[in-house]
Amino acid sequence: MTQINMVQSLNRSIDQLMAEDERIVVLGEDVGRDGGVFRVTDNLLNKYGEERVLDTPLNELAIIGMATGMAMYGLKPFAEIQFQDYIFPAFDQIVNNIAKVRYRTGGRFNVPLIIRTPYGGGVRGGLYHSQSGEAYFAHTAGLTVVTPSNPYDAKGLLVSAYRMNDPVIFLEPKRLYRANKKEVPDDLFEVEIGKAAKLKEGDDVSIITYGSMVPTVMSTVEKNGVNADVIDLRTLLPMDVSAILATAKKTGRVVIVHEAPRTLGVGAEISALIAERAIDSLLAPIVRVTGYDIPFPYSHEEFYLPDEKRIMTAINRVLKY
Amino acid sequence: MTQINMVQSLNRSIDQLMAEDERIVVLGEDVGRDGGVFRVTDNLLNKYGEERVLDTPLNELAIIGMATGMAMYGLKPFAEIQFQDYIFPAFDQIVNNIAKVRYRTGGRFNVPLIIRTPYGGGVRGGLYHSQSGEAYFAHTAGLTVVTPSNPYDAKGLLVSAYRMNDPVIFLEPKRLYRANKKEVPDDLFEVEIGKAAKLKEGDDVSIITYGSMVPTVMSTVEKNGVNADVIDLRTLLPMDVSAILATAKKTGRVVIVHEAPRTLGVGAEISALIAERAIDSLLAPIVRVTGYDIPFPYSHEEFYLPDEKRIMTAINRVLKY
Amino acid sequence: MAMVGNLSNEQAILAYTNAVRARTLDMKIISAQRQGIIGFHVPSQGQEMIQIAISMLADKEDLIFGYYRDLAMLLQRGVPLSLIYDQLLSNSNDLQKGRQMPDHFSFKEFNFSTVQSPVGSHLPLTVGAAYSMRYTKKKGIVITTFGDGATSTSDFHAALSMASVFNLGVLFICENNGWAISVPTSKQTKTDIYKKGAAYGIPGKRVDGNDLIASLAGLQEAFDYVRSGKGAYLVEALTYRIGPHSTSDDPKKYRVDEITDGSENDPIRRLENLMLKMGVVDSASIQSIRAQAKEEIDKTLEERMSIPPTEPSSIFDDVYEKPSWIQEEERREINDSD
Amino acid sequence: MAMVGNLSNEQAILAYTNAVRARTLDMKIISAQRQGIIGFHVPSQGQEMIQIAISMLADKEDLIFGYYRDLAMLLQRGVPLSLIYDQLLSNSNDLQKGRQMPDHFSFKEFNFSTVQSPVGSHLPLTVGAAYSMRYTKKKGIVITTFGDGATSTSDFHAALSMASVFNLGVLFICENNGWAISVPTSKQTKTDIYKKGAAYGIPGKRVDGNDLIASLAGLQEAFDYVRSGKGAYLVEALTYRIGPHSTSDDPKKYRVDEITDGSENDPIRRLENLMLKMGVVDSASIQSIRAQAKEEIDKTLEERMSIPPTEPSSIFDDVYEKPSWIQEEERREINDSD
Ligand SMILES: Cc1ncc(C[n+]2csc(CCOP(=O)(O)OP(=O)(O)O)c2C)c(N)n1
Ligand SMILES: Cc1ncc(C[n+]2csc(CCOP(=O)(O)OP(=O)(O)O)c2C)c(N)n1
Ligand SMILES: [Mg+2]
Ligand SMILES: [Mg+2]
Repeated sequence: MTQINMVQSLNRSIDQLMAEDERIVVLGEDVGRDGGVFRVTDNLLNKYGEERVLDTPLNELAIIGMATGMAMYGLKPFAEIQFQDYIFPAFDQIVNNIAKVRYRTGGRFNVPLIIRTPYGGGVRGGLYHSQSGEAYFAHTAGLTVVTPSNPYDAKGLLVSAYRMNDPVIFLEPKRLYRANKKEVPDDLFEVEIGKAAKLKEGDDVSIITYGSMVPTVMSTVEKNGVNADVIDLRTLLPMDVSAILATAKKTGRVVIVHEAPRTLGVGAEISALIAERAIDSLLAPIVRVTGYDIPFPYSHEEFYLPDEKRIMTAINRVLKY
Repeated sequence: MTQINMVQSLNRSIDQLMAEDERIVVLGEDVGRDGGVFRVTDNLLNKYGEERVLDTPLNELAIIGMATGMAMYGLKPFAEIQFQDYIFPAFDQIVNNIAKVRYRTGGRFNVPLIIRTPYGGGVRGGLYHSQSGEAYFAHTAGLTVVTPSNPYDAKGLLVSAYRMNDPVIFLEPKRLYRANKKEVPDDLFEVEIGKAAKLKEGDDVSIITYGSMVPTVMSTVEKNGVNADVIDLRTLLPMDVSAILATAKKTGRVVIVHEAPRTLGVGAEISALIAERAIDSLLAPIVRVTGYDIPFPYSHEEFYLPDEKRIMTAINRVLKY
Repeated sequence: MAMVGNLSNEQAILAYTNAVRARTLDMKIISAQRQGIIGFHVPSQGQEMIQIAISMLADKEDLIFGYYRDLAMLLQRGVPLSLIYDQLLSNSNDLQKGRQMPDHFSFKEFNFSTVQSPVGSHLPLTVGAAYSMRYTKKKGIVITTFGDGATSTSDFHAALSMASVFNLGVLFICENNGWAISVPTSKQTKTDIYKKGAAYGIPGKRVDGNDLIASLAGLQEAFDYVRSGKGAYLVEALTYRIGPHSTSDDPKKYRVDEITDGSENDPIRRLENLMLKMGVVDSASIQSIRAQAKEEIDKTLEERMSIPPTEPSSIFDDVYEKPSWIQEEERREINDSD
Repeated sequence: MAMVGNLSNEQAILAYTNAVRARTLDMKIISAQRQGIIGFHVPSQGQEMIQIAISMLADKEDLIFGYYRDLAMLLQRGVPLSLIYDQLLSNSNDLQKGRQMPDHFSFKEFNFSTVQSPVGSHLPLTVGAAYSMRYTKKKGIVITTFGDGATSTSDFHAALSMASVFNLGVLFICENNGWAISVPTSKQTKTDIYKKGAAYGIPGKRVDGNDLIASLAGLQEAFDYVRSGKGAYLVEALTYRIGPHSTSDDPKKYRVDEITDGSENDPIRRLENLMLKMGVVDSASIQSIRAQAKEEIDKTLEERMSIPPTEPSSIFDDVYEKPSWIQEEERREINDSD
């Protein structure tokens, strides 16, 4: 058990799984010699060789399409898309093949594939290195979408994703890659997919969040002494509806925080689930604190990203309601 | 003024606009000689020639990317994607270029482009000829997303889309292409983008819907004598929030109906807007009647599509609440 | 005795028989479609010879990623007519549980992968499958078919690019039938399709896909190349789509037919004439092959039509290995409404 | 008097001067990046000669779709250094209002379109622009640059396919600098890049992009071809990325540098040596060109640094021509919190 950051945790987890399971191959742009532009696949090429760690040509459709074929025929590919902003050339493969192969073949084929990709802002990356596109995937039945908020969950979710026989979109909040360290057991362990984490118990307000916003939410409630129930969703499809409804019913006041744009962001579904199933418990409007409905700007990203002030304003609004 | 169906209405509108404005070019697969597989571009090749009506190779990325370049440099392309299910190969161009060119160039370039595409089920088309992907677009700032529910709105929305200087995703509910006829003025007229239509005034319940589900909703409330406020959104991005809130506040009971899958479908945003801004008016849960969270099945599509029975069940649920 | 080259009389007769079966089946499906028994169809008429040649040369362990127009290939590969009908009828015996439109087959046991509608989107999968076969040291190569239109897709580019860079044994076979719905090949591309491999260092070859003998000879070279481990190969088989693009299409809008069913240049007729000339068959045996095909095809449809459809609530299966709470809840909605 | 071929001494000196300016600017940006003055940079070092050659041959009305590494091209085209800095600093004078990362330029007045990050995604736009120019009978051709990595993208395939089928005047120029971040060209493709046009019937040619004279000569043929209306052309310019991929990259992880700044095979040094040999310049004028470049580049940065940033609330502009209620409401949130 050591204190490691998320990059280290992911790197070690992949390493450990590869050592155990020969079916695992890693592929993507710069994942080999370079060890990935964020170093998540560092040293794997040296250890496992070119047959298992593939530096690919620059074509995301090709990476994902090839990985799909591998997965259908006995391998367990871990495909990396260098930035989530660059996954869209492969969107047809994701929506029309990966998400539908099991279904369309009546379960005779399946696609046990993990697509890892860093997402979100906070690195001054502008329009094309900062997007949070989770809603595009979470709207797509057939996919499973997860995002860890810390080095521990990163390992546990990756191990769970690895054990699934269906495709998993594994979204890594790049801003948190090296933001903090945590104790992560050396052994393989699972964090259950579909299950949210309760990060803090409280009675006055529920804050539902995930991924990159988790540390910001936690520091906001801690600094301001908010008596909040804080939920880290961890899985975005399927969402943990029980955890969402339980906290909404408990406090009656819900604030949702995410970095993606508001309109049809994941928060819309959280809100709709509550409005559909726990309406009588609500004591205040369900408020969303999110990225804005604009392309991610290069200048002023600190205004774009939800911060403690915006979160606190929303909390106060529902508390005073 | 004549009674025409939606295909005729669209075909005549494009014809009229092309006659007026030389900048308009039509491009897509089979839009020329064949007149489009649904005949929306019938006869335009004969009338306007190969320079203005382009049968393209089979590559949606190429169609949309080329149309984007045309639009940035003085033309007004009307691109057709044969089925909305096949738009995903162009998704990167749509999300990363079309939606962001104006923004990233500080307004010095813009993309006055219309992407027309038939969507939705009810034609026994299975997984790949039935999808309702509107949420993928409506989550993307920079795009405008519209869908007509009748021949009149089809013309008015197309004319408005034509007059915009920004890209419009024009979703045509293929099930309604020839489902009914309506009087459509011969002259050009606009249906305002961003403005919903009130199809029926009522006090007991609000039904918010759009596109392919509008006739089903109307027949349901008419047959069952429901005293409903019925809203046809017409524009999905930006949604008419005033109309949504006004009806929610008026009746306190809201049912949302669409054909796309529930999770993060457009209904989630409608529900979230109400839960955020009109919570105190609500007398019942906000209920969504939608397609299921599964790929669109070939067999049993009649179970997949929301029908009068499912809509009535939801209406009764909120009325009795 | 060999009819031509290595082709024995028996092989020729079998090929001819399967071509006739495919043509007869195709006609039958079209009429069943008109009667509302089958929902839709993409006719394979005219493309039988190249498809049969592929199946003749492919080994059992070779993995085929076909496309939606490969009916004759499936019959020659030995897929039972009954299973084909089950898919077309999407009855409860359909291996895919009625999930896909007609002609979107998947026959795992025959190493025939899975057909989808988005044109070309199977192509990148073929290189992954080839990678997997090499990695796991499985015998066999990967063979894939697609139309002329598909060569314009991004998937085609992606697949050839990866096959080349990773030196994968994929045999790409374009069934160039002259049309992508209403778009003639001349508007699809300005170059010969078999030359498109040049962009990736992949050799190519054109064959007369309407002639069984020429198809076999041309394909043999390509199979040998790929089997030898040298990498991918691109074959362009010139053929012709005799019918409409699909049962929803009206080709009169955009073309004059160049080959029609039973005409002198119909590929089946060509083989028939050759076999008659070579004395491999006489007109009595031709008659009997045709009659047998017709009987089998009529009878089997009759038989399969009695198989009931799938249960409506089965539409919630196979989205995931284990349905999530969402599918379970939605399934209950259907069940409750019964 | 001409230095070589048609190249006058003045032209050679101007080209050299701009190459030196570009190199000096590049160094300056890197050090400004280290000091936190500029956020990020993609160095253009090593690729100056081919870029300058392109600008020398391009007319004003020719439309250029460059990519993120084309600094020298812009200087040679006459874009003021101040405007370049404004973009790099994303200050309130930036034509793009600070919306993009450094090096993602757009200079409409110089017919330089708009650079985006997704590799290759500008390529399909070039064919649309060319279509528009032909349709509206505008003078000029379209020229586009991109890296070796970009030739693997689907956008490259789409663009060449459309350019060929619609016979559009696009000059595709690949600046093959040997690397796509850490991936060498040998792993990107198994064929020569200039041969990739073969798949579309587009002619291709390779030039030594590190040599101004060779670049000009090779490009001239390509420009002539496209200008004559014959269609598209693909040039592969062999060059070398002297620096890291970007200021976030560490090339030691994956390569040994083959060309370094100022070494004998540095393209600028090569031109310098040639000019010295031909007596076009002497070492004093070289010194003065370098000194002037340094002064201009230092001074201009100093000057532009005093320009204030954009207003935060401007991030809501230009999503649409007219903001929707959503952007207006969100803008109020920022304004209220001030
Ligand atoms: C990505 C995609 N775009 C459009 C379509 C609609 N479509 C179905 S078949 C077809 C033509 C295919 O032509 P080709 O590849 O030559 O095959 P063929 O049908 O001629 O055998 C088109 C455009 C589709 N299925 N997929
Ligand atoms: C679609 C896409 N995928 C991945 C990236 C990340 N990326 C940025 S530059 C680059 C390499 C580009 O190489 P090349 O085209 O040779 O141009 P060079 O940088 O060498 O000039 C990569 C992979 C991207 N920007 N866009
Ligand atoms: Mg074809
Ligand atoms: Mg490069």
